[in-house]
Amino acid sequence: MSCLEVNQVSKEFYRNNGKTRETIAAVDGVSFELHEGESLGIIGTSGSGKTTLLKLILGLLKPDKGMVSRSESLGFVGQDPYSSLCPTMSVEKAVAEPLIFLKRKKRFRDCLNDVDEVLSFVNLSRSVYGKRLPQELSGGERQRVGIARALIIKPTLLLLDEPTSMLDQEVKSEIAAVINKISKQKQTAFLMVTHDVLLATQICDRIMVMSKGKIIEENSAAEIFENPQKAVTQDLVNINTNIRTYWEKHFLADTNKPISTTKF
Amino acid sequence: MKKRIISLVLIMTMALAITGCTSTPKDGATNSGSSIAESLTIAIAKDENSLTPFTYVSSTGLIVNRLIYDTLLTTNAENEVVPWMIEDDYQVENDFTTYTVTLLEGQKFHDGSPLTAEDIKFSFTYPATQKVSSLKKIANSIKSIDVIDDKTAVINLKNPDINFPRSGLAAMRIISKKQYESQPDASVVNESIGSGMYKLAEYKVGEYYKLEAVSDYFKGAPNVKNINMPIMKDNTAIQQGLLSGDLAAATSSISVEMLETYGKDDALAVFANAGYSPMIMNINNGRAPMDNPEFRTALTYAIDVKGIMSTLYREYATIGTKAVIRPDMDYAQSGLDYDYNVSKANELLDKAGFDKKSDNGIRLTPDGKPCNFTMLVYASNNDRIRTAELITEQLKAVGIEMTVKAMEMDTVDAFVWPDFDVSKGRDYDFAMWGWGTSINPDFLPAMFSSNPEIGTSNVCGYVNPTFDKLVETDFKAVKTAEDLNAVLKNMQKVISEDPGLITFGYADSLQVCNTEKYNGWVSGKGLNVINVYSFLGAQ
Amino acid sequence: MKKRIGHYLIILVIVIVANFFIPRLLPGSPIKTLIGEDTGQMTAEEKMGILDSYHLNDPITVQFGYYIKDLFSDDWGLSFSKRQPIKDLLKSAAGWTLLLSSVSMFFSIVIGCCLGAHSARKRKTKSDLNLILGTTFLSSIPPFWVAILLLAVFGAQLRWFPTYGAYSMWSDKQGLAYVLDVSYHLVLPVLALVLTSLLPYFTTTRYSVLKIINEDYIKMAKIRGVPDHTINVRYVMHNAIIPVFTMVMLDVGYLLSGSILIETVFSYPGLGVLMRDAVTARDYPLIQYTFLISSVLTIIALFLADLCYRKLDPSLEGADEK
Amino acid sequence: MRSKIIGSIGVTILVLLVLIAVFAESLAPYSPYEQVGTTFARPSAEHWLGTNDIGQDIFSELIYGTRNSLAVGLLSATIAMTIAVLVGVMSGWFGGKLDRILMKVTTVFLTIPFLPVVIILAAFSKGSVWSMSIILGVMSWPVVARILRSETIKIKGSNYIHMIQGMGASDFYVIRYHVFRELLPLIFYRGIIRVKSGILAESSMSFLGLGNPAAKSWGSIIYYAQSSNALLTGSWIWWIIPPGLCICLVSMALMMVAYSFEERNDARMEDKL
Repeated sequence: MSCLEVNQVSKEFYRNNGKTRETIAAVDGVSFELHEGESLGIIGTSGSGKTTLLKLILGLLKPDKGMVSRSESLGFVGQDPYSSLCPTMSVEKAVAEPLIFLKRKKRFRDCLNDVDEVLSFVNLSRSVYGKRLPQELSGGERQRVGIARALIIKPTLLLLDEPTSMLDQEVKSEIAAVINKISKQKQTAFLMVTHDVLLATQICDRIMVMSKGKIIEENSAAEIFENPQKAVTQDLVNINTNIRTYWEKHFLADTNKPISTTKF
Repeated sequence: MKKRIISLVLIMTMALAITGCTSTPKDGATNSGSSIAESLTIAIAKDENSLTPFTYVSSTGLIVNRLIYDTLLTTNAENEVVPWMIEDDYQVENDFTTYTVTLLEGQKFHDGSPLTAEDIKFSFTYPATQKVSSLKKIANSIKSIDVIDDKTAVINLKNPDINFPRSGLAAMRIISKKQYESQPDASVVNESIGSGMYKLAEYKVGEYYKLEAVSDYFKGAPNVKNINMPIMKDNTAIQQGLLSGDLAAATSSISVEMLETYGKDDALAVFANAGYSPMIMNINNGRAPMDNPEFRTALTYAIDVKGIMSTLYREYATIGTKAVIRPDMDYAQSGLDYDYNVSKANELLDKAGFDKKSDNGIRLTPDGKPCNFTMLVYASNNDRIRTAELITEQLKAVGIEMTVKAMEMDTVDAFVWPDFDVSKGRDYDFAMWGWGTSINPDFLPAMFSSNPEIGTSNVCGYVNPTFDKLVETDFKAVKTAEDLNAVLKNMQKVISEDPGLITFGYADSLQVCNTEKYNGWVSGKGLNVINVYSFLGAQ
Repeated sequence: MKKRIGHYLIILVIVIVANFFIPRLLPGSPIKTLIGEDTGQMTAEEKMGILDSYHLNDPITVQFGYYIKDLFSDDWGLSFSKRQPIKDLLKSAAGWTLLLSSVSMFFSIVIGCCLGAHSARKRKTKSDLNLILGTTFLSSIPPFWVAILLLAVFGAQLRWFPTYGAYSMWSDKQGLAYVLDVSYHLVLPVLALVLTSLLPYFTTTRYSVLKIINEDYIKMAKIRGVPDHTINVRYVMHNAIIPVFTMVMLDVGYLLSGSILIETVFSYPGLGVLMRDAVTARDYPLIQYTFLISSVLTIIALFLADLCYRKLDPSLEGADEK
Repeated sequence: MRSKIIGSIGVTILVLLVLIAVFAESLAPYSPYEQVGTTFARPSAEHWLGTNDIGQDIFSELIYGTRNSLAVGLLSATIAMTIAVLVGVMSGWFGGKLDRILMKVTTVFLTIPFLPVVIILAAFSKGSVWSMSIILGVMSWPVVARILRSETIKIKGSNYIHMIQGMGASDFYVIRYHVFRELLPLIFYRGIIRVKSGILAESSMSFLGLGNPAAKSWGSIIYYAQSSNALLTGSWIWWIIPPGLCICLVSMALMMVAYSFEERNDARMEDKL
């Protein structure tokens, strides 16, 4: 069963360039489908239109052409852990919030069991972190709270927008481990938008490469990494080769390495 | 018939009985200061435009205008009409239709040109062509003016007017023919050229006036050389200025509670000038139940006129009577004082069919409506609002409910006197009101005649056939001063039996002057301290 | 940009039309002003004749035509009540009011913002609470009473400052002496205005500074060792000023009419008093143009604010997305 | 702890004033409308604050005045803030056509001159305290609406709002639980300023000859004291200071509540830092 269908979606923006007004096609006729349990990575340089595509999928933007149909139950993790949480809301409330606004639970205190569950899934304990405010957390902790929030509704589709791009290497690996864990344990479809080819190839079955609003290449993760067809893809892969060695040494060897709670 | 005017003037002046003028609450310090002054600063409470007879706005402007423009006659401290620009023996002929005047020597305008009988003729006819001002009315009453020579003119009226010396000769400011004759619209002329003892040297809109003495004035040079008049709209600021000595005087008056404060300062003297502006409670006679004379009569007993006046003004007021006009005028009917008597009021109301009461103690009209009314009052006039408050309390005692509604001035006017035309009706129950002056003998007909041509001030919608008949027959037939007095007294009797409104009385105007800076101040009945006598040199 | 200009042009048109109708909706008519004291004794025909000569009996559409014609001609006509060219009246009155208002606004903003920022930084200390309650106290006193008190104490009693006017009348001061004289006359009115209008600037600054010093980038800057002074000025004040800036721009509208009370007390020859007199006299043309001036000024201020906003705070751009 | 004390002082003052307003009849020694003494009497055992220019008991006026003053202040502020929040938040949140229309209305209101509009509205109203409050409320919302709009736009643009919107939070939910909550301190401060301005505006209107000084309120007491030259006669001590203090008391009490509210709202985070 498909939980996300993107059909010939386009979105244009205007940009004032001095006196002339030019039109930029941020997303240009993109189509793809995502089935339950599948994981898909979209990679591309910045400005390739991947964030716009994500916004279109989330419904934050209306497409000029085409349509998006997606499953109702959708979790979302943003790229910036510093701004993705309401600054005046405690961790446990922030995590429980989706249950409330999706009207699955009426009151906060009915959500506590679910909150416990997802927090421990991301290796945080409610007794320690529950009452804290986002300011009191490290970047990695915040991102884990963000993931917990996305997971609490038991989504059939999880969208990840560059989940590690703003974190430093060590924390990055912690988050990657959590994501890996989700992909292994849950029956959730994945859509991860990133410019980090390495991360994408590690987590996703399938990868699409985006450039100037179009999908220019689509293949299995291994194929993309080993045998990139387009120049853009090649560049993206090359940028990441240096990191590859490091990655293999520290992370791929042991995916179950305990996640440290070092403060940022 | 030829008659010396002086005696008539004395009869006509409505102010003989009491020598109440300059009843200075504080004497003694008046002679300490100097009798001449180089310059005085006197606050003017309003911006009165360029102060020509066609541009000033209110009575405040008139005060200063009178220093700049002369009139043939004028009123003195006793509020008597006396000659000013003309010789004493001016003549009245033909049943008050012909007035002959002769100018005194040495008069000229501020631009240096001599003042002649031609200017008199022009002054009395030109306003008829103008849009603005009370002067139009005077000019309209004139049939013709014959210039006999340079100094002498004969004024012929369309109708006999026994009051013309006061309402016409003492009111018409003499303007320069040269200045105005080619001007179709006098209101755009901003240069004031009069023949008065002061000339307007400078005027800055919204800021100040500067008056300069005319050194060769025909009655002698004024004692004060320069008068600087800042425009000050805030009363407290004026009072502060007087206390601190910044100001020597002001066109505006003070209220009674300040007497003590000013009394402490030896340099300051307070003058109390009898006032001629009545405070009135208008009753809409056309609206039920106020159309019932018994109801209105009951109101005259239910309201404590004397108490309210002494609360507001202490002894510095003349209490009103059912006769409406000032009791010290020689044609005032005596014995018509208000009688505050709540039980009498209740009795009258019960008898008139207002005997049932609603649950909360408010009387019901004979047709069963509760007696609750609205009283309109200017939001800017404290005395009247306070009076309305006190009336409300007093009426409560007789089971009548009153709601005071204070509104901006013109808004109230629009309800009480739409378009200033009584024939256009009125939309109010009660309203606190006042009139500029009560001094003309046609004051009563104007207020109470139901004929809109005559009763131009009948804002109460008063209708009384007896009164109307008096106006149409007896009043029109008046030939002598004695006749006039008799008719006016009859009128007062009629309106006291069928009251159309309630007259609270006439507040004095209390004015503060700095006697250290200048001690020549002269005050009088209906006379602001800023007047020609205050600045005129010894004669 | 074009859209913005269009937006303000539409508002300008609405305001021009509204300014014609508002005075005519006022109860009463200018007839008392036009005729003078003895309105009641004029016959109906005489009154009609006078109203005719000012086009006041014409159909409202025709009157509107005259208004528009006058508006776009160089001559705004004569005031009904002051008998002076409206242009001259407005020129001098608006000048004084602009001076008074802008000087007092400047001090209100500077003092209000500084106190607000100080209060926010000293959060939870005694001086914070004292400042809050102090400014609240000051602004709770009726403005006319503050003015009168200042006038009585520093004007009449101590005689340190003049009690009326905008400059020494009847004196011919020139150059520096004149400037000093005008400033001398400004002290009390400005003080009265500043004292009573501190609170909004104070609370707004305090609120936004509080919000900002809790933002991460400020903390980051602290950790990075950026000196306190730089943080305060470069980061905090720079960002906290945006809401204050909005307020200032919105207040410009009141700049011309907001000081009526103070102008009245200090006999300051400004626009506020002129406006009030015009309304009282039902002086239609003067009402129209005084309000037009203040409305147009507000519109200009808002437009400028809009422009500056985009520079100050690019995040607002989102509001305009097509 | 300290903030709690300050907050409770504020609440106590407000409750006390409301009680005084409600039970004015039984608290006041005299009817404030009745002439109960000589005019301009100094304070005495019978008249704690003396009498006014027509012999009414000032202390009783003060107690009855609480009613109208609180009513004008609270009502006008409530009206103004309700309109401002509705317009500001809707305009800022929904943007587009709605925003353009609402902002035009706001700007027009902002530029329309206050004075004549008040006169026009007053002429068509009953001149009561209620109509005064409505007029003041209706005339004073635009500034606040514009401020709230720009704050709303800022909040709308923040990332976490996007995140929960993406996860399916409805507009109503986000406005109710996030936008509104973040705006609350600002609304609170603005509201306090409006309450105070409402009470003061009433007295200033009288000063300009537009209000209804016949209604007993703190503002009208000050107005009459002022017009009876209380400053020069020395009676300002018992005639102007008490109502003045009452006005200050209301705004200061509200400020105290706001202060402790703000403190408690994020006290925890302060403790941790």
